[in-house]
Amino acid sequence: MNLHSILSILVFSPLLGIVVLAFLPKQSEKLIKWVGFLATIPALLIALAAYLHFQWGKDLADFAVSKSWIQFRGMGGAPEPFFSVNYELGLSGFQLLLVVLTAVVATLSAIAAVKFVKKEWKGYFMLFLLLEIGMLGVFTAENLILFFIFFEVTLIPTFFLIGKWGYFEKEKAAYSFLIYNGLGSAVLLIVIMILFAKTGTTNIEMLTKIIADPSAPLSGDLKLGLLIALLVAFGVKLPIFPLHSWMLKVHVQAPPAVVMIHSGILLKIGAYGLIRFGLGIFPEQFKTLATLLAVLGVINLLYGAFLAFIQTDFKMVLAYSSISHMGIVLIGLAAMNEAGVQGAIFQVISHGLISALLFFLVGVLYERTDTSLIENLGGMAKGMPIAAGFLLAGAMASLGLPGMSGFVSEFMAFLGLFKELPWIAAVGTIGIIMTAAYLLRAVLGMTYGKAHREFTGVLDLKGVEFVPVVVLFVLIVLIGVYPSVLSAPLQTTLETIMLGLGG
Amino acid sequence: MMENAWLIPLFPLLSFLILLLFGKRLKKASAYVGIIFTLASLIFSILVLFERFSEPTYMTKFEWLTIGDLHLTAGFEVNQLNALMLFIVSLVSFLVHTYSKGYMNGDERFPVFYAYLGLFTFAMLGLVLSPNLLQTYIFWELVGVGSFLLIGFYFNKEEAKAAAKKAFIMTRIGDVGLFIGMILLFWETKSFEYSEIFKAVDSGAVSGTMITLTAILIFIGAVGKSGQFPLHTWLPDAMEGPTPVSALIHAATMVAAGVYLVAALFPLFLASKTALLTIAVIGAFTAIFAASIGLVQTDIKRVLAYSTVSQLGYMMLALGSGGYVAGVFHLMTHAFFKALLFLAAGSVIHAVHTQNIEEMGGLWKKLKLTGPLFLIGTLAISGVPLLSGFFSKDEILIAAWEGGHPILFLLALIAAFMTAFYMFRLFFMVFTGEARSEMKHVHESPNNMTFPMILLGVLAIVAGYVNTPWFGSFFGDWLVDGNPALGHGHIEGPIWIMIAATVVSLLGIYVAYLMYFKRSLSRNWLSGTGDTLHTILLNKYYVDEFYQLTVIAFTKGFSYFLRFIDVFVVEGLVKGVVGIVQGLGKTGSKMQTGQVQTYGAVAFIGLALLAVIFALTGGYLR
Amino acid sequence: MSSVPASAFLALALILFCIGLYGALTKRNTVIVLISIELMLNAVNINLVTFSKYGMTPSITGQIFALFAICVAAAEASVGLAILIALYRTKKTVNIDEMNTMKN
Amino acid sequence: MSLKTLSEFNWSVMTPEFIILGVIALLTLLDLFMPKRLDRRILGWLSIAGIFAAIVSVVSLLSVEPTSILHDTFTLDTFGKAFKLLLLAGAGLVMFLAVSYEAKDGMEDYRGEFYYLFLTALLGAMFMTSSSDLITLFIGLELLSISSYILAGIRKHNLKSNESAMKYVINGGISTAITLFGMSYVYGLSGTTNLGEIANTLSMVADGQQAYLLGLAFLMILVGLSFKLASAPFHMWAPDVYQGAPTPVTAFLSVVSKTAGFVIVIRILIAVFYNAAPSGEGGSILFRMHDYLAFLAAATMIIGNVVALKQTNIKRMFAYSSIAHAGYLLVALTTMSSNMIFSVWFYLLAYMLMNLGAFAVIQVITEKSGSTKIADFAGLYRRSPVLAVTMGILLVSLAGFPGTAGFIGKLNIFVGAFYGEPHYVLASIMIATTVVSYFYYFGVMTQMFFRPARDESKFNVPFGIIVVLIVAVVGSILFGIAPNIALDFLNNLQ
Repeated sequence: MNLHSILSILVFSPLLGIVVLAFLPKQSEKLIKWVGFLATIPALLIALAAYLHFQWGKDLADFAVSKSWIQFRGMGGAPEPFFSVNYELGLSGFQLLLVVLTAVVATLSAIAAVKFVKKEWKGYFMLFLLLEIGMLGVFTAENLILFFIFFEVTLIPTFFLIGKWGYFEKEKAAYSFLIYNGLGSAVLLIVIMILFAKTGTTNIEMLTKIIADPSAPLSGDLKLGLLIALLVAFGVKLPIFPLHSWMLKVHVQAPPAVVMIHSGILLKIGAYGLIRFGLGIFPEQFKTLATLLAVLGVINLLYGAFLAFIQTDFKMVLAYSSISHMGIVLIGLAAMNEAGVQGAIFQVISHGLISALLFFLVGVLYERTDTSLIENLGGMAKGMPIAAGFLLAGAMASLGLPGMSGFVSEFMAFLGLFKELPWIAAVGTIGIIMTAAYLLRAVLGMTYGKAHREFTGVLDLKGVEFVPVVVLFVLIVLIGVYPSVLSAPLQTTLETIMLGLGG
Repeated sequence: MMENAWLIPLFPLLSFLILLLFGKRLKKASAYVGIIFTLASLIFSILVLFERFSEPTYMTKFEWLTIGDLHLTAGFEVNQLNALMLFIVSLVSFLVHTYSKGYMNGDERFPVFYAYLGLFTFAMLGLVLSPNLLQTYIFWELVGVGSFLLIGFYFNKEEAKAAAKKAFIMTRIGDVGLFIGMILLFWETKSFEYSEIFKAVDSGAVSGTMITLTAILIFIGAVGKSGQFPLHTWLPDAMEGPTPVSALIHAATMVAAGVYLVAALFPLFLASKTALLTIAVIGAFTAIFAASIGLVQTDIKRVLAYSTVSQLGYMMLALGSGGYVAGVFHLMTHAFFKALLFLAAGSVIHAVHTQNIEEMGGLWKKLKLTGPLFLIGTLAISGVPLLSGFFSKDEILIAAWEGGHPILFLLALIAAFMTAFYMFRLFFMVFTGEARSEMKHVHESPNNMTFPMILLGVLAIVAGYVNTPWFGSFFGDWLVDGNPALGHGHIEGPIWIMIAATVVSLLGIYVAYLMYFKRSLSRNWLSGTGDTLHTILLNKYYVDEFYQLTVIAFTKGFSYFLRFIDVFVVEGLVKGVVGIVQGLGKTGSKMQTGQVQTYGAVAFIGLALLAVIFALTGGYLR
Repeated sequence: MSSVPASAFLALALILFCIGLYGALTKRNTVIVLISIELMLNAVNINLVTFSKYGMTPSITGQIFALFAICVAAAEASVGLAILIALYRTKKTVNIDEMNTMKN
Repeated sequence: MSLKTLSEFNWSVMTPEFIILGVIALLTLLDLFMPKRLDRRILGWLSIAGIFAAIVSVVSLLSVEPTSILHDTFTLDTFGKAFKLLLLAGAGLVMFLAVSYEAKDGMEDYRGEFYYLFLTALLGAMFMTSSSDLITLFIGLELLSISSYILAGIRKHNLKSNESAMKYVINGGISTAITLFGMSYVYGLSGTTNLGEIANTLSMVADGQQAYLLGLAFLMILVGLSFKLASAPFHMWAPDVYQGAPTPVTAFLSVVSKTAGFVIVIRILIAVFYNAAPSGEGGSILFRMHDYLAFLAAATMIIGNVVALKQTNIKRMFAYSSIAHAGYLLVALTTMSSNMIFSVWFYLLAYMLMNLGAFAVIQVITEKSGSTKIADFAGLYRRSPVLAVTMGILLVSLAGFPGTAGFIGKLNIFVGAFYGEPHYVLASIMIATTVVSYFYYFGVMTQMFFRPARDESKFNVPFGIIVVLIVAVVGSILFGIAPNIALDFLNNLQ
């Protein structure tokens, strides 16, 4: 079998589902749901196969594909520089992990959608599958233009998924999402185009080499400027304070299945971009920003944590908690050593799983009780012990309980930063306490205590709902107990980054 | 056997998993699952302990996590301290498992309770087997969760919810200290392994300030876990959990983990005089501070809880004074007699369905087994000669005296008096005096509850004889064997200390006797002589209120301040930008008047403007 | 003949152009506006013819250009008037400031 | 010029123009002699056939070396071929709209004229692509303009149509006069109207006064022609005229007429000013005027996008959107990078596809509802999912999202903007205003997909519209995913 076409198949496999769905009648709910769900399976299987491929000691470079795609030429036949963009996909260890994460969360989100989406399944699943293509593409793209294209491809379906299937203020949230991310991607596009025009390539590997070359046609100031622009672009996505307000709206208003994807994967694109492009392409300049990043990270961590502490809506708690947790990514990156960067990457994946789990549970709760207010849910452990148990477990994972994935990432990020900037890290550790405080306040407020309402007739988790919960939870624990499942593929990526940083 | 020690924590883990998955179906049989698995742990622990008597330390590890060039390992180690702790933990856990079968009978979440117990036991056993700080930290947090879950077992009680939350967060504050200390130490020594750390500290590779800093940070972790001042407030509240849990977690095992941690890292602490002194001072202060609160509490479990805090302070004092053996020794004896006291208290509560000692009385005759067992525990903790507590407390006092802390020694002595007093106050109020009318139908607890108590009772009496000035210090010698840095197995102290300790504890008992049995001293002499003092003690020195007014209020206030920023500054900025764009649009829209001549005029003005600029600048703008 | 300098013709053209522009932008009556536009176009014609005689490199092309411009201007004016008539039929007015049914 | 020289010209290079001219003549005669009761739509189909024939003839001329006839007034070069194809394709699609357009408000009697006026306008535009002389350029421009005036007012009994035509004429007249005034100075300074010769003469200008005058001429021509581009400062007529004119005419104005505008602007800027007075400070006139161009481009983008936010009328909104797109194209002109013509051509191609497709949908909706409010799009997804999705794709392309031709078009412009001397500010404005444009494009989406429909009636989509939609959607996506088809085509022309 030709491995080079595998990635293209992986990325575009949901397309098959879209095509099939297009020809299904609107009303055949069951069939649409099945097709929507099944269309996510090929990508999942391929992603897992690629992971095994790696675990069996084979080279991920086998998957790389590069085809000529667009040529920009000058008029007049003059020997003008020949700008070309190739269609290039590839996998590194880091990308592999994110692809697996995407495939897993997408499949689980499809299950969530099967359960929670109440109308217009056809449109939903078509957009959803388009979104999956975008996400898979983002993580496999090997050049910036392609990355950008897939990045933007995620925007449109998300806009519709939020705007049509969301809650009360869905349209506002959708617009907020679109404009913020539009601005972010606009800044990103400027960076990409400047790099493209200056170096003649957008291939990430080549760019890294060119930029590292001191004779590169870019001045130090320009590079720093580009990096700051990147920081802003991905800072919107991550989000970094004060660019976060759109994300709150999205988390509260979007349907749970979409928030699983959004919080689980889309936000991670920001982290991925920062690591792959910021740290990867501009290591020198990144160093000069380390302190700034560390401070931003700590601000994010504490800001999110303190605000989560006083929220009344559990979705808001989770939204601010996402901000807080993304602070850890920044903290890890700011450390710029192996521990820190690996911690950041771990946090990316770990938070992806944890937030997917928590938002799925929110979906379950909302479906049963029509509320996500902490106060209204008080004492629900009585009526839905299993859901409450998983909620608590998810919160524990989120607050960095050892034995679950959150701890490993948090630990490594702080381990890294304590080596470089111990004082900032020390301030950041307040976040560890606050995380416990706000999560327990919220989760105990919902599960424990006297029941404020009757939970009779409210059903606990059942049937297919167990699949996402159990799968995510098992993954969270697996990473927490045996982190090598993640760290092994990461070592080459890490080496490359460290090489760029000068050892 | 030692190479199989890793199985010991796995048994309870299995129990946890089985009960989690099948608990609903197993129902009552859950208890047997838990008991059998912990029994297996116990047997293995005993085998390991005995093997360790004759064989050297066993250690194994494997790579757990790779971070570039850093290779973090996990594994297990069986040294003297670990082996001892394995035994204590699995024993108490087994007994509590057995006891709970009776105590928790009839609870609808019976299997869940056993599952949680299994989780906790697993974590605790894992903690004591850990050969490195990171692994210790991991299990350290997991025991916290076990404790949290069990405190909040009666989840629909608001108090239980609050107590669970408080326990978790307060200990987490301490844990962060441990976390930072551990990481700092790692970057100093490039390892989490205890042995590597000691080696680095020994060789002087770590600066003195750094040792002090990390030692104190790690000690903060211990402060949180062991309920030392100022992070002690969660421990009394934790009594909201079922009583067997209090016996297991909040008396015998988890709260002792702080002491264990300091003991396990003792060479590090020994390298810093400041750190040792800090430990000693905090320990002594906590001992007397908690004891004084214990004087006036009326809830049977809370008295015991403050007593635990106080006794843990004792252990810290011992360690801080360099009395490694004394600290560990007291840890062991305390585990036995405090577990006994809690189980006995549980038995009492089981019988009378109240925890308020003012509503009890005259139970001696009705609880024929519990009464004497409780008395044994009380005598042991009070330091009455010939019982286990006497020997270990004596060791601590000697350690404090020899360690050169006369003031702390004095404090410890006063605390010993108070301990004797409040424990006998408790005993007299519960078991003597007149029986209340509503307590007619009081029965002794079933066998599966009394059996563990009897076993603990025996241990509470005899456990001290492993390390006495009279029959040899076998225990102490074994404990420090091969580690000269830890000090001697037994420190020979002046004989007057032993006498003083005996006198003090007897005095305490006598005063309590006068006040609560003979009633010849006013029961309320404290409130009589100093009303304010009584109120202060009753309100636990207002520490909770203080926290409420400072830390929590600040956190809330700061949160609201940030929300203000979030809503007005961050959102406001966005709204401002949107407003500007919209405003521009509106203006542009207004200019579109429909008057065709305006359109032409705009074009002309544009042209004129460009031409004027062109004329003024001569064409070239740059 | 040659006593009149080229600049005078150019100035005349410029003035005519400005008068035309002024008229086109201020007059209410659409017919006058159309005539003003004619004026502007004719100013250009004067320019072209001037240049064809006194330009840097005099040539006949300017005059040809002017001829074309005259034709185009005529066509434009006739179309303009035709449209105005149509408009007058529906609106009963030739005032340009009343043509504002479409605006934001 | 004798008959002999006439016959020596290689007339075949003018075949496309002759075909269109022939069709115009044929249609005029047919219209005159056809019985009144016969449906004039057949004339529309004939003109489509004519345009198709012209396209075929252009294609057959693709391999011809650049040829100049009629004393260098008519040149068939790569530029001409490329843009002629664009104009023909655009006009062809517009004809499909026109055929499907329902005549009313006094237009019934002039149905025939409706079709061949489009063709005359097209002929004017085609001439512009091939002119290399100021006079022919001017004639082509006016042929296009005057035909458009009539087209805008062809609904004789409709006040709005009349008014829009009137506004168009008056503003068009003023703009013509300004352009012509500028041209007259160029003629005066060079003494010739032939573009090649002008370039030659002007490149020798070294005198400051003359350069100054040339600068003024540049500004006048630019402002005058900005009328055709609908760019600042001569953009304000566009919303009113777009609103009042029949939808096919609006589509024509926004696409074909704009393309023609860019053709003439590029012709004049490059041929006349690129190398004019090169010895002055800051290089030739074009480079000295660079900042003015940038300023106008920025103003156009900002005005177009920002004012579009406030629109409630779909046609007005598209007018502002078309102003904004003119601004993007001006960015490409401003940067004058080596791939400028590529970018402009590709962008116009993409713009033609997406905008004509959008107008096709607008025509269907507005004819059904009888009004042009954006709110009429409410619930379109329920009423006709295909139409809604089609419109959605086109809007996404207009907004410049990847996967569509609109994105590649913008990408081209960006490459140019950063290549060589980078234009950070201009590019930033372009991209920021693009984000602003999401608001109003997605506003239409919101109506179509999120809002409930006022009535559930279905649409009867005419054949012509279907053709346009298919071409537009397929083209938008095809050139978005595989832009090299178009780029290579253009490249192989050279």
